[in-house]
Amino acid sequence: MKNFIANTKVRGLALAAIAVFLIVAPLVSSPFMNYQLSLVAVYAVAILGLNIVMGYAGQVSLGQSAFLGLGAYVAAYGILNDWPIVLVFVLSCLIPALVGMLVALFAVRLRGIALAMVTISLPIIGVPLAKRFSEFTGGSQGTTVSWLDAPDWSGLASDQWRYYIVFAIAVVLFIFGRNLTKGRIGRAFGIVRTNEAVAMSMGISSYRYKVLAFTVASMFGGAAGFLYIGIVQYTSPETMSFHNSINMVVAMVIGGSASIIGTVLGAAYFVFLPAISGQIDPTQTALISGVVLLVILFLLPHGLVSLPRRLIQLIARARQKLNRAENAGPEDAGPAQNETGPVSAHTTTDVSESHPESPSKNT
Amino acid sequence: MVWGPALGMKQLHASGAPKEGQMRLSQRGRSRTAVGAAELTLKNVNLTFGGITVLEEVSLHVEAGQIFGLVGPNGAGKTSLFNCISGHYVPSSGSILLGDVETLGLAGDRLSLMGLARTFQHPALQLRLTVLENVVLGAHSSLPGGPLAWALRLPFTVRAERAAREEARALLERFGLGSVADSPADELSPGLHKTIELCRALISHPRVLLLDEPAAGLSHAEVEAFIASIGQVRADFDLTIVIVEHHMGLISAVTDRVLVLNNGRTLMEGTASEAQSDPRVVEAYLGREEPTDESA
Amino acid sequence: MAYFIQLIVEGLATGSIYGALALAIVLVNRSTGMINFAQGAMAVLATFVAYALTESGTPLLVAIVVAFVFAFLSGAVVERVIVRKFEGGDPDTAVVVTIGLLTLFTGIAAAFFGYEPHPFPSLFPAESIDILGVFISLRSLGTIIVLLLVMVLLQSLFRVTKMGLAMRAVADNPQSASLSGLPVSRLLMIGWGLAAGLGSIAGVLVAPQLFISPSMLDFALVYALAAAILGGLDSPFGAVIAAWTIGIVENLAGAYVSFIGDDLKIAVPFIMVMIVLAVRPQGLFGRKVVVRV
Amino acid sequence: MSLLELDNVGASYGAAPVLHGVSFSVEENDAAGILGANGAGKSTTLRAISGMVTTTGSIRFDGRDITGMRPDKIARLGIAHVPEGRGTLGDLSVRDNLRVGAFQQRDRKTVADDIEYCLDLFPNLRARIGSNASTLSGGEQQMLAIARGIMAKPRLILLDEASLGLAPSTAQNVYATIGRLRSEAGVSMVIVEQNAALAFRVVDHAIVLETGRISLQGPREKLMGMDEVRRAYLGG
Repeated sequence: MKNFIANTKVRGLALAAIAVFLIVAPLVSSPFMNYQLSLVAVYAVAILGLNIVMGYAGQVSLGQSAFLGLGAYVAAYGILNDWPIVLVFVLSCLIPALVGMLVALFAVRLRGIALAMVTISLPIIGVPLAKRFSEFTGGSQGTTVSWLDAPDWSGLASDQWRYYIVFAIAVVLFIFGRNLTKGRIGRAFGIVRTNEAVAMSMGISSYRYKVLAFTVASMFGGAAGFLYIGIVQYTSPETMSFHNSINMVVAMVIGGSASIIGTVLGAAYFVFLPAISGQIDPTQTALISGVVLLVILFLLPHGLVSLPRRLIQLIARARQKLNRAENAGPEDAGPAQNETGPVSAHTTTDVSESHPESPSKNT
Repeated sequence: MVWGPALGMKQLHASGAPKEGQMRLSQRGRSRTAVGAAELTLKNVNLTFGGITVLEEVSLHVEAGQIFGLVGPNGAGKTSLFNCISGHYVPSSGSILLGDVETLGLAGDRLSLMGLARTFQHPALQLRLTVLENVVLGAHSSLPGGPLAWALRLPFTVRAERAAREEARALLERFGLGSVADSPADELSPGLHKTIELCRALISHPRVLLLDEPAAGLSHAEVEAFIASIGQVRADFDLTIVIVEHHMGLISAVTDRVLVLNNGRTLMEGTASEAQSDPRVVEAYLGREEPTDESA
Repeated sequence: MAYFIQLIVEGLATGSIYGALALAIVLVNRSTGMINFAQGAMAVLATFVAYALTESGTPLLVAIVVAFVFAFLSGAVVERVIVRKFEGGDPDTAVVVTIGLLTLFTGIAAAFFGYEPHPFPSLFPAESIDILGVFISLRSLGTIIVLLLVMVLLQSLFRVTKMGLAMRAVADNPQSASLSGLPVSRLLMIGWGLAAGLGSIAGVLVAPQLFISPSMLDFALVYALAAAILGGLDSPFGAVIAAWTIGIVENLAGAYVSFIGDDLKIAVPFIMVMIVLAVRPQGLFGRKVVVRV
Repeated sequence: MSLLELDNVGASYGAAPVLHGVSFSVEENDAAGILGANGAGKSTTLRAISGMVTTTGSIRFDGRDITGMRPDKIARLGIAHVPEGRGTLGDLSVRDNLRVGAFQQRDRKTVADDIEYCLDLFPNLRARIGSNASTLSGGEQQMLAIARGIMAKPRLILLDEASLGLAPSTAQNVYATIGRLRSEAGVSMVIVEQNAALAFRVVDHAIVLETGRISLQGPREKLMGMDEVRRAYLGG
């Protein structure tokens, strides 16, 4: 109990510190940095969606970039046609959600690999489709919108203004996402991932919850697309590309699947890795990314977010080993070898209390 | 031990039924037509898998509040029948009545709302979650609100969640697991996993509880503990119980009636002692006393 | 009519390339129960080895043999060093691991050869032959024959030989297989090696048409996956039939359905998979698995 | 020299130790039982012998130190482990399961004869010879797992909970066959069994494990006569 209180306190402090940092950061850093940080928020939303369907509900999705791209196209089209901005936002969430749901209604009947295959096709088909419908999408050239400039009263530069808008929306979406992964719905996702037979006996329809997870994921993808137009002000078929999808999955796993903080770490990785490796040699980004992912999978299977826990675990294990090495000698050479021996009273009682780990264990 | 190791009879009575004033989730959440033990009736159930007949014209009737055993040699179809009742298999024809509601043809995930709960032969817990979280999962059907309500954390979902957690904690206390409620499930022994699963089933306030081989993998002492407490569990939670089990000692100790299956067909229905003295059952199920060498 | 038959034969030829890759996917799935999303990227790297050799004057056939050996070894090493740790674990993690490999192998190829495409010599002469008024390119014919050979070899490996039996046993349950004395670790390495070798065959067959670049086989991978799934994942025969079907249908749809054209051809296998799986989730040739509770 | 010798063997899963200083030996053509409650370390002892857990101490088979050897190498030395539960290869036919068991045999004729022998031992399998193992009932799968072990012509069979999940009559049949196998083929055995009454039909001597340590060991008659054993394992 004490631990728990201490934990919430630490958490609260950490959250406050992060909030202060996020509010102050754009005021003191360069426009480029603000752009990059805003992109982290954009991709965090997209990866959160991916995490809901893949990390929490356990359904492989390799098509998230298609929904991001679709959301971006809807947003760009709406803005260019001067639709009310709230309507544009709602549509850039709902249209991808609808498409996602339609695909899911088919696809979630498939398991594992077939599902991966169907979802991987989405960006691969999305790109030529986007090129085809050039009156909406601007074809291969893409569409550019310029909007979301800072109003005069704010006294902010446009990069700062966009940063705040995007972050505010992202934070709200994150709160919704987090709520959804806890409680009734989150538990249902969890059991659908681990055991569908049990889910059924709990009154949970695996089919419906998988469709739900996909729909929510696509919706988050679409919302991220809207935010993307807010920051980048341009989109093209490339946004949808298969590699973008793959890289989002990679980033999600590196950050930590089924984890909210992991999602943010993953997004930061997604945005900053090309920026950093691009300064050395852009052709090496893929190589570095592959190596990082494999190293993470080997050393930290639950992603960067598990690094502190893993370190504590390793230290504890090392300590235990030390202790055992000190005590081992006498214990192991011990009494074990009674030849046809008389059974001591101790042995018989042990038979009836067979479980070494009795529930009276204190925590 | 399965049903709470340190639990003497005295404690059982003391912490028995849900306390006065403690909210029963099902009454707050989605409404259900009736609560309390229900009858279970199967009429002429047939089940085929890819052309192979697994069950043929099986009928049975379980009175409300009975403990009913499904027994038979391996491959006789007990588990298949059990899975038909729980909705995991869909019979090709027949009728399965829970109370007076036909459940055949309903989607499997609707049966929980109808008052049916089950355990699994190999406890299927989420090992990285806490014991409490595992139990609360069982309250899914009785919790109100859809994805939107929960995403927005509407106040009624917060209240319902809190009530469900309290009830889960009380259940774990009832079975002597209160002190480990917040430990990850994988820190507990396999025997205790069966108890956690039972709590997960009970929190949905079932009218009929299905137990799939509750004694499999337990030591003798644990089986004894199970036998000693099952009757009390039935009374406290107002249940009809159906058990599939190989352990003949357990079946004869706890059941009111049994159905003996052989090759997918009903061999006999009656009390356990009738079954054990029935020559057909002895031949099919127990085998000859001294098995002789088959080549001889 | 002649045009129609020509389309079919060309469809068969492209289908054969998807088929070779699909066979590799089936082989990996059989031996380790995994789906290797890096199958295409690994094949590309091996093809690059052949490319580098031909550039330095090595005869094409020798270069291809060396590429095959390189692919076999790299597949075996990848299995031993990286994949081994994730076998038998969470299948979703396994998917992510192979995605990591996909990124890694694409990265290696890009780091050495860059992203721009290079021309690659063909094993078959560029001429066509006239069979009853239908012009069929030797390249298409050669591709089809190579695939047929590979398929027959693979099917007999699994069905007839003891090693095939052992590989199936290991794919089914490695721990249990090891208790019967099967050298599990060696068999898994061989499985991955063979699959990578098959992939390299697909690579050298397709490179002359597409020009070689690190992402040359990305789309082919999707087709191959579609074929493997349609074929039922455990049936090499089924995978090849499905790959051919995809190749032919795609070619005909691209030519006769004006809306689809050349750019949306790729949607065809996707839609086929959707339709087939909606009706038969286990694929065209796969067996239905009864899940026991 | 004993066929199998365990000397001060310990084993652990991750951080949790499961076996402590277990020592016993099995002679040629000998059947030893391991009894004990759930979680006492019975299966782990077998897994230690067949190389499936990392162990401390020393395990010798036929005079050769096999501690830390890979499971498939140990199997090739002549130890067949029939694991608890599903030890069969579900996607393979019954015949292919048996062929996998005979992986070391080079002569096709011998393998065919051995398959015939197994089908005589377990007549139920004959009708299912072409079916996938996963379609077999629990009892048939158990028989197939044992038959696959026999196909390797082992000198030592490790049997883990051969009666688990079987109806009594099926379990009795399985044990009758095990007894027959021993008298006909002269195979040594280590048998882990929760149902001590069944185990005592076959074994010559047994050890009793409690929380990873040997609490008792001795010949069958002596153990059967002990009150503690009767109460705990023979049900009365």
